[in-house]
Amino acid sequence: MILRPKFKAKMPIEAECISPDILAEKRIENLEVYHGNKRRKLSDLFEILDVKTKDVRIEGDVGNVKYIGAKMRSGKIIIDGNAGMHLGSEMEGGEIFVEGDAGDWVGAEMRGGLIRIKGNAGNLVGAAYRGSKVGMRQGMIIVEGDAGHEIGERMKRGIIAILGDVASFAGAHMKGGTILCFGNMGERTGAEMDRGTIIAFNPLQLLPTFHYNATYNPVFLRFCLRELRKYDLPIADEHITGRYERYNGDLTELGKGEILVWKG
Amino acid sequence: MIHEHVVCPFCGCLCDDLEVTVEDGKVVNTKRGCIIAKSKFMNHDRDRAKPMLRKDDELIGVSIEEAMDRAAEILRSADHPLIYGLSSTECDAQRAATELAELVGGTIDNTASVCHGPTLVSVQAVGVVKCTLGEIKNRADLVIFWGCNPGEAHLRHFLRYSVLSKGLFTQEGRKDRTVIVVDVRENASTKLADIFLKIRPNSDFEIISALRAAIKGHEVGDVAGVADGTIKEVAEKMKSCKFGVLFFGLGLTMSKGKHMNIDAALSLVRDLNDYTKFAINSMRGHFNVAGANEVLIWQTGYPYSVNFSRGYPRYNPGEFSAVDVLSRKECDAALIIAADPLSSFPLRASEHLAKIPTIVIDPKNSMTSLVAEVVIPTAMVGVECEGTAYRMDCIPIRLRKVVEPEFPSDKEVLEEIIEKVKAG
Amino acid sequence: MIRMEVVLISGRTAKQGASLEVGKTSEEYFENVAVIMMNEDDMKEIGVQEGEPVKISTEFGSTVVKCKKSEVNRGIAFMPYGPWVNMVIGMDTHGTGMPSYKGAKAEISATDENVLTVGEIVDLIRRG
Amino acid sequence: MMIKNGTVYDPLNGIDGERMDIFVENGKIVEESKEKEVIDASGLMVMPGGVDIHSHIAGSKINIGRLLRPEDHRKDVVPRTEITRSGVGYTVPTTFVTGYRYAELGYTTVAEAAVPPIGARHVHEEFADTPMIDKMMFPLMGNNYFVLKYIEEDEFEKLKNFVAFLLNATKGYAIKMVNPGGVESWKWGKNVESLDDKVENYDVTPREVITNLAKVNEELGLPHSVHVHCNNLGAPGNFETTIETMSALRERIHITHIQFNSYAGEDWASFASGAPEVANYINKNEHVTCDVGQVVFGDATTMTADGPWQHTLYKLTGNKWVNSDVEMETGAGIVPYVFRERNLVNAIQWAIGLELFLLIEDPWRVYLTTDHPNAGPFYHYPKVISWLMSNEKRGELLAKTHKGVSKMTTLSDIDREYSLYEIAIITRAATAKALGLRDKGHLGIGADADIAIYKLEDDFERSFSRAKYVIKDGEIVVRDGKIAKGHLGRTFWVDAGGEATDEIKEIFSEYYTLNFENYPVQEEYLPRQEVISCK
Amino acid sequence: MQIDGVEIEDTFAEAFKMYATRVLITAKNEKWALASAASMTGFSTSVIMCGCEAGIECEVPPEETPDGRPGTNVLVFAVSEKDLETQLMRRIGQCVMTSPTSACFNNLEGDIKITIGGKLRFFGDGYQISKLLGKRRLWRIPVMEGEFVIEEKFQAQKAVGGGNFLILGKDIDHVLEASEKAVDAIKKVRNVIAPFPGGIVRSGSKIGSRYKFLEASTNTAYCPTLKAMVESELPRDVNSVLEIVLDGLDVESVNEAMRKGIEAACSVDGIIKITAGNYGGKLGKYLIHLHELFGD
Repeated sequence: MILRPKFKAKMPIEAECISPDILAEKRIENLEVYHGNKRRKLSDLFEILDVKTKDVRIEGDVGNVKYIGAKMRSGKIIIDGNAGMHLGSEMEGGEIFVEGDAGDWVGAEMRGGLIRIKGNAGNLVGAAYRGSKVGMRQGMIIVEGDAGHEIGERMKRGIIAILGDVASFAGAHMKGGTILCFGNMGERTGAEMDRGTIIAFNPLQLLPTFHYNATYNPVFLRFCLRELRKYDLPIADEHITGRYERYNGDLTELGKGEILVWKG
Repeated sequence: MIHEHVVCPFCGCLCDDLEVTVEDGKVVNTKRGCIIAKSKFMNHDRDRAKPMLRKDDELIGVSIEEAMDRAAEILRSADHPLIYGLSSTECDAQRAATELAELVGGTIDNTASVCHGPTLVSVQAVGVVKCTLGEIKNRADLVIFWGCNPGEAHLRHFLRYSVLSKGLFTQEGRKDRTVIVVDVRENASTKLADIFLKIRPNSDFEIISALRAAIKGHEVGDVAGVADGTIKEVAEKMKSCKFGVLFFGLGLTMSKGKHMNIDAALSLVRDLNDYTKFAINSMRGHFNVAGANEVLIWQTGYPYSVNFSRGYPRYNPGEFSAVDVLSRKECDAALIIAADPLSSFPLRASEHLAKIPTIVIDPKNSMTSLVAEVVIPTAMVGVECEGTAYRMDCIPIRLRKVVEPEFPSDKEVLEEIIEKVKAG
Repeated sequence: MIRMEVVLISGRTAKQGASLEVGKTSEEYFENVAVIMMNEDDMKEIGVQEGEPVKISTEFGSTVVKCKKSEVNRGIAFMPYGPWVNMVIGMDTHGTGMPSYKGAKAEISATDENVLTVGEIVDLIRRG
Repeated sequence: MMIKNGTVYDPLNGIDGERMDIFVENGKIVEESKEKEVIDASGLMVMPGGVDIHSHIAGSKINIGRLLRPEDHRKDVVPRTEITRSGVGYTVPTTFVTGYRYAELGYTTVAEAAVPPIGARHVHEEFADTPMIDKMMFPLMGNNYFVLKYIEEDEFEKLKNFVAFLLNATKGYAIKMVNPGGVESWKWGKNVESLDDKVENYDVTPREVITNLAKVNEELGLPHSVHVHCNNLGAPGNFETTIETMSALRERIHITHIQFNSYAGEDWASFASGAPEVANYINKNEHVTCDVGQVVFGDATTMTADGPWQHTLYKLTGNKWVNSDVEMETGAGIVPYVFRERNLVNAIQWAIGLELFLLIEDPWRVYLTTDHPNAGPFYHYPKVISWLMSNEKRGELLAKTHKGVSKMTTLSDIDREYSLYEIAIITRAATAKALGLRDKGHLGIGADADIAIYKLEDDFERSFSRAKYVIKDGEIVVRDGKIAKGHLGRTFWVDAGGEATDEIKEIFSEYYTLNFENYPVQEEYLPRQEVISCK
Repeated sequence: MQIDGVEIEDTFAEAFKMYATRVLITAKNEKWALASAASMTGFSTSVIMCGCEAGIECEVPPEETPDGRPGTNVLVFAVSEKDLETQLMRRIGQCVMTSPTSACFNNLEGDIKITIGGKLRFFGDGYQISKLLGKRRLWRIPVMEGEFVIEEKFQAQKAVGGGNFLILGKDIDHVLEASEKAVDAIKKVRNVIAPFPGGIVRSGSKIGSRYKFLEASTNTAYCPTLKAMVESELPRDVNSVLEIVLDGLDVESVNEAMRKGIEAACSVDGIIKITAGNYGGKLGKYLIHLHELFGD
């Protein structure tokens, strides 16, 4: 299915109905979206073409469209332009590909599936919504550009890989899972983490409440990185065979989280 | 005529012992209040707003009825209106504003967004161990001020509540207490401190984290320019006091880390309760910003940044917060009440207010009213009309009225607009 | 001209609080809010005297206010909350709703430019 | 209005399922009405409106609970309609939703059971935004400075005067005690562990607080008894404290959410039911009434003035924790909690509640509550009703719970089933009676026309979940389980005299941070009030 | 029938249902992968006394292992899921976790899941770390050398144990040579191990004994030194017999290994006959007819 945006205004649009499961099951023309406080039909805002293909392609910029692919369970969404907030939030399965940038809360409280952003992502990628105990629970998020603050906040399982830089507080309150950053990591990485793994391929500023343990070649990481190569990430042989400094923290909390810093 | 036990409607201290002398309907003197209180009462009639509408790019005087009609029309036809402000008005007006936001399917936000919003977000994450100000007056033997400056911002706080006050178990007042001030600069509050911990700007999170680790017995060394020994000393004082309190302000909420700074501070105090009794209280700025949060919470479940575009309340700071809604140019109309975003928001965020029809409801002229489409003057809350306000520790107090208003109250104006929106 | 990097802090002052109750367009407000407090040595370094205008620039914009001596450490400058400091504050809240009012990196230098009045700032806003 | 041909359950008037007509005029039940409006209640059950004797619905503590739980609110959103305001539900509903949901269940009167006096104004503010139901609130007194001081100084008359003053100043309805003495000790991080421990810094024991306030209660002639949340709540083995508390006095006493105080065992590993012992005492002693605080599995938000217990619960769960101490008066704690069927302790707690309902023989002295939102939200009452009315329903759930329940409780041995008449007792008639609300909880002439009409279906839970009609003050406010009309109920409070003595004023100016003159709740906060005078 | 002039008796090997898993041990280099595997498969010739039957299936090149290091596949067979679990716990715990640089992965897709890493993790004394990658959960257990990585669950399947054939020849030298050749051939077959020392067993057994306390005793019918004392199955010119016992993940693999093994054995001079051990077909689930192996 192809969706072509017809709207111009910056007014937020909410369209969690843009999800392959829903589009396959329901009558498309009647699907509801919100444009500001006005209830509209999907067809009011999008030209809908090629209805029979199950994959959904959005041709155009939907940077103000929120909740695309939220709670989706299967299928594929491809967005040619930018995507708005809450992309793939709470998604359980399937795949989302974005050619441009994505807003905040990409894959928030995600439970499975794959999100891949070619451009940059906003803040709180894979995070928990305010007040929630647990963020991302499973699945994978890949951001080829940069990502904002608090990515992977309270994540429990799953993988977030950022090819560019990330801002501050990556992995804050993390409870498990793995964050990899191929660019530079911002300040206060891993703040208040209980458990989980943050892998930095470049040197970073660590909080005083992280303590150095050892330098070694972690076997699990070899496994992990070899698996991730399947996703076309820039993993060099040296990343697999190289040595990493292991820091544990955050000592303010449980302190069983780890930051592994690649040393070559 | 002398009005006693008057409540000051300026800051979150809500001092309720003012004496205000009114002669011929004018305030001629105040007693016991701070200089800001005095200024507020004495100048209440200066620079007052008049009902105005923008026509041909000029604000021109109209009747208040006309202004309210236009306001209702703007809100009714908007697809995504923003209602913002509310911290300098009373709770009934805040209730009406919430109802209005619900009615027009808009976003409602209060000034907590740019003061203690991060605190509220952190409370939602870790909880909070707090107490009313009287507990501090009666019990606290260790008082810490972190990133707040009551000496300039809450002028009678030391006297009435936190430092000089004498109470049940603090009969000696100041002598019974150790005072620690943590700040990036010397200021009016640091002079009062037994220990002034001067820290580098933006290092709060690291230092709080270090204290937390030290309290749990971990070694952290020197942190952000603060010596290991100092951290251990402060940590030890915290653990060994009988009743400690940490007051914090915008020095934590606005500097790098924002809600995570608070998260760390709340956690620090929570952890201290494994060893002694310790509380943490936020220094709220505007006199009823706490009430704005309380009202919105009981009506919607959320303290600020609430959106009604789907007919039910949703919450998300960063998404439905006023600065973000304006920065992203997502609203097509705005109602500003009891706040002045033009003087408090980043300039670039304010610009959108000048582009869309903006309604300002305020007793005084403000910067925002200068770019408004509609200006509706109201009675000054706590001076010209009564109402409830919540002190910084969330104790509700009834504001008093000392002079007669020329214009209706915020509540009355909002209720009138609600009726007009419904009728339309 | 010497430009100096500082960490810019904004905050409430009693005078700012008292004068805003007089009115945002009042002389008191202008006098008390369109100011920056600096360390004396820093003022010397950029070559300004008490009361002279300085220009403050950040990645988000620039503003001109009068400079005042203060006890702050070198490398730190303080401005009261208000429209002048808002001209140099970024609007990105990083998903929190709260802009970074405190702790921004700024450059300060002497200037011959005038301090804008509230009215001029409003015009600036209205022009976008 | 005439409610025609309904099957009426009105225990206070001894009516058990009789088919009859009820007439309503001017908000009251009358002998006969000339009004033309007729509700055909054929085949429907007609009961007085429900009266909840213990719930947490308004005020500072519940509002912090709301603040604390945005993650909950998201799961249960309530859009606005032409008649109703929007809000959120789940464990800590907003004020409007609280009113609507109570009304939809057929409840028309609810008591907010724990209010810090200095926060009374806040409660009344929220009451004004809690539609549909009549309300009342119980100010907390068990740790109040004046109470401790006057007991310590043996100044009974001053104590009595102060209590009366406080009811008046707060517009309160009854004397509430929560962990008497323990909350004051908690202000130094401590607690009391028995009735005879000394309160930190006071020469007073919890026993003295309870007995003195009970005596005050009777001497003032307050409509309700003292309303007591016992010491040692939540702790294994606490049933002994509970029995000791009840036997400490002969005056009327209401033990609230007694389930949380009926635990046997030495520690969590040996946790077991103490319900039979507690029920046995109550069966033999008429001066005691109780409500259960029945556990309903699922999400809850625990909130109580019992600060030390909430700290324990935080340490047990690791969940987020709020503590809020209130000057001179009390404290509060909040911790989110999940009751899980498979958790042995939780399952035993669930069973203990039901044991108490089933082992206490006199339904007039055991009332339905979940201590909302502590043991579960109030709108699960129909679930509890279904467990009480059907042994089979209980059995179904028992089978899903942890296997240890049968060993540690007697639940599986009990086959008693409640009748509709008994349900009407424990949900309205007896609670109204215990609260001393003469015009509530029955359908006799002169009673308030608060009426709930249900359609009895096979499934008791469904029958009581959505009332077919609810009549409040003589008007139909719920139709087919949905709000049909907005309504602002009354606030009941008790005028027991009492005056602010110079001593009280002086202490205020010394130790409170609020001026005495700004302390009492002003008339403006009670847009619809009903004052009950004592003596 | 005959192969290379050796008579293949028209009989069948009787094999049993077993449970098996494949464990991949990786290490810094082949040497340590093998050392760990050798240790893990030690003393595992027969379920009767050893609890399981285990052997090295093959070496695995680094490109094919999950962590990119050299590896060794080990197959472990036991008569019940429970026994398999017990043996894996003991052997991985004592022989893999203890071995320098080793890691231990499941390398079988089966419908039975046995928690091993999920239990061994407690050795980490609270410092163990779990990692979920896709559907695989690994445990990282801190050890003195670094970290021991082990998969949470190992998968197992029903398998075949006790495939066998007997090589009858004129003397021990020839029989041993034939047996070694057979074992070499069998090693090339996947999914199969020969659990006895060097893959060969000399002490075949029969059910029962004259001693009441023994359930099995030496296979007298095939002992050349008793040819005249018992009802012997051995022709006159046979002076030595060795047996190859096979366990395989499936019967096809066992058949393949039997075939390859017998062919290799028959290529040696001095081999007189190939036969197989059975209990009259009453006990085992699988009957592997020797002639059928060769297309008859």
